[in-house]
Amino acid sequence: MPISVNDAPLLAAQSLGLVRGGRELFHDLSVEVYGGQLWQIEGANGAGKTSLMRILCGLSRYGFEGKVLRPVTPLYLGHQTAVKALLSPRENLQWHVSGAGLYSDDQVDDALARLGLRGYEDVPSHTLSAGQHRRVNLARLFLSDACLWLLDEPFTAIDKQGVDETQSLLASHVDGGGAVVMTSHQALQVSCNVNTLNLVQGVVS
Amino acid sequence: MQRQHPQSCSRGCLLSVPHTGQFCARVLRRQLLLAVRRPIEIGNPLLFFAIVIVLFPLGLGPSPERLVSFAPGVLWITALLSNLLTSDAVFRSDFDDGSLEQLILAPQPLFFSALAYILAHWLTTGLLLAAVSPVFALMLNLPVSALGALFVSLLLGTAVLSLLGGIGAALTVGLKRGGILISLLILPLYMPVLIFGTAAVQAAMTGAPSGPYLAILGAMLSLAIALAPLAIATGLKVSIDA
Amino acid sequence: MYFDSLQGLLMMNGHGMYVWSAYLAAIAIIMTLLVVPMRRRARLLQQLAREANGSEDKTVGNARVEQ
Amino acid sequence: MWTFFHKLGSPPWLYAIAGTILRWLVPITLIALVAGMIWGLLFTPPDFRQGDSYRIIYIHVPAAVVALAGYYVMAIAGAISLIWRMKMADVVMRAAAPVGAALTFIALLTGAIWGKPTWGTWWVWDARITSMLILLFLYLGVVALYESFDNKEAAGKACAVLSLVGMVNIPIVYKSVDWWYSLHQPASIKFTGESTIDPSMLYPLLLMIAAFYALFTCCLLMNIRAELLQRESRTQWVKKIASEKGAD
Repeated sequence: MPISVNDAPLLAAQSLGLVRGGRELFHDLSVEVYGGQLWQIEGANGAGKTSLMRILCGLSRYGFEGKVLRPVTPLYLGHQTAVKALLSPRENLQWHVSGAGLYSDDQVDDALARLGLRGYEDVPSHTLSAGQHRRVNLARLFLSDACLWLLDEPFTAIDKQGVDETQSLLASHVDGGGAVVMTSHQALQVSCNVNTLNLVQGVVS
Repeated sequence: MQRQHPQSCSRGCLLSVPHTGQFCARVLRRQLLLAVRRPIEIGNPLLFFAIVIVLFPLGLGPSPERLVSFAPGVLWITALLSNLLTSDAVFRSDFDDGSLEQLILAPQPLFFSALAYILAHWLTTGLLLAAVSPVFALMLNLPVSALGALFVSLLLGTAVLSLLGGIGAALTVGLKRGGILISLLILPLYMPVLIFGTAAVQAAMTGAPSGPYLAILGAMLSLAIALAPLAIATGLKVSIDA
Repeated sequence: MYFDSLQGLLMMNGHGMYVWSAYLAAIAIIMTLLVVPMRRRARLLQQLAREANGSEDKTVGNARVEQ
Repeated sequence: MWTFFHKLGSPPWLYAIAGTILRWLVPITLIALVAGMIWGLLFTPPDFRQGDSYRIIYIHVPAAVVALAGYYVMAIAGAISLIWRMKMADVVMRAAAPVGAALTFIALLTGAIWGKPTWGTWWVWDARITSMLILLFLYLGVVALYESFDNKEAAGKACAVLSLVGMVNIPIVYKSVDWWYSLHQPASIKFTGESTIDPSMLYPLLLMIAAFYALFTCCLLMNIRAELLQRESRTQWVKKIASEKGAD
């Protein structure tokens, strides 16, 4: 499906600059994310990947130069899993505070099953491991119909099968016209082409 | 069953975004369920209220006449302190596991989400406090005629206290040791509520009409409902950004 | 002048101790209010000046690395 | 006017303009303070009821008035830094807090000392003194909140929110404390009710109030300059000023 370039960008960052503790992490960094693109932000630890993600999604509102235009509400997966220990995975997903739509039970079952959590839908989450919590958080990707996904190292503590399942989902989301901006230390095996944004030189390739 | 993927996103996204009222009801239900699933956290403020009430006769002496002259102030100050103790935890657990970030990024306005959080906090603390207070009022020898005024004044007052405590909670949620700080920030704002709350009970004790004082408490409540969520929303965005 | 002598001024028929203690306390606080930021600014400037001079002779050696 | 407002946002310009204002404002403030005190202490008749102890009014009332005004200055600076995201307004708020707290403390101290000869007790729960005490707690709350944040940028924003909430609450606190005082206290001599103050006592009071406003401005501008140097210590214009200062 040809990517319609004339659409407005789903996310536009104009000349972003951030100084952290006297060190300049990046400056004059501009990027425009259109539907059908997958962006990977690369950089060593401490290069400011997470700070950039927080600026792009709107959590950081002060302390940086430049502007971010966000016409659509992104789906943001951060380092923390946002899974309440007292609620079951199903309740966590159906009553999620990110304001997403109402998911039916079988949608939730299907999403959790694809991440290897079949049978754990209704147990209290405090009985699940940290890795399983991350997978419950990742299940939001399978349920959400948001166009723009901002993922901050989604694959940490996820096993091989989960990573492959998610990578194929990312590819189909991008082919379907959605956009993904993510940071990850692992190389991505995705069928669509990957635009990379390397923070060390602040260069867009 | 391969879920049907949205073919093209350009025609607008998040098609099934629940409107604000639906979302706030869902947040309220979630918060109440979280509170009910750990009932001891509902019990704590009530136990604190009971224990501190018992301290006063030990300190002031058991004679009923002395106690009755202090009863309104004692009841109200204890309710105020127990409300203050619980207001620190309103956003703390959501901040720790990352739900607060998701709430701030939700398309629905944060003003009403914060209001839903505070309503849930009030239902699990203020309302129960008001319901339980007549028992302790009788222990302090408060005349039965003043129990009604006490209940209504606590009902309105604890709602205002929850809203103001929410502001303190939002500003200190990012700090590791925010507990003590919250009392320094918010107690000066609690004082007008304390003044008119005790005045209502004292008036009822002496047989005077407590209506005007309850009206002022109601006015404070409406002002707090209108303005406090603004400060709470801004405070949360600032604390998340720190 | 409402006091006939220095002694009268100090005593202020009985209230002198309170009036003078209040004035002296207020003057002390006002002085600290004025002096503290002055000294803080002076200390900062001195420190920055030392840094400026200090870094100047240091960079002569590795000026190339700096650019 | 708008360019002025915009220029106010640039640190070096604010630093320079504060310097020039201070150069002539500090001497005027000192002269006014000294003149006011001498005038109030020596050249005004004693009060027929309270005798000479009323002379403390020339410190107590100005400090109270300017302390309250200082809170509003802080809150408005906070609002500007929140709404228009001006970093300089954040600096102004940060500079105003300690000065306001100190002035409130002066008002409380002199009020307590004044209470001793007139009422025989060191602390009197008068309406205005109690409201002044609550104002001091509001100030200390802002200072405490600022100190407990590591990231100073967020600290400024949080303090702006708190000072705005405080500003909305000050009239409510003052009215409810006045009402509370009148409920429990039969209308004995109103501590702060000397409205019928004859001119010979009024003029030094007005001079002292003006002197205290000037004092507040001086301390504010000095704190702003110090805060600017600290925050912008890595910028070029600060290095230039430092090297100039180092040279002479």
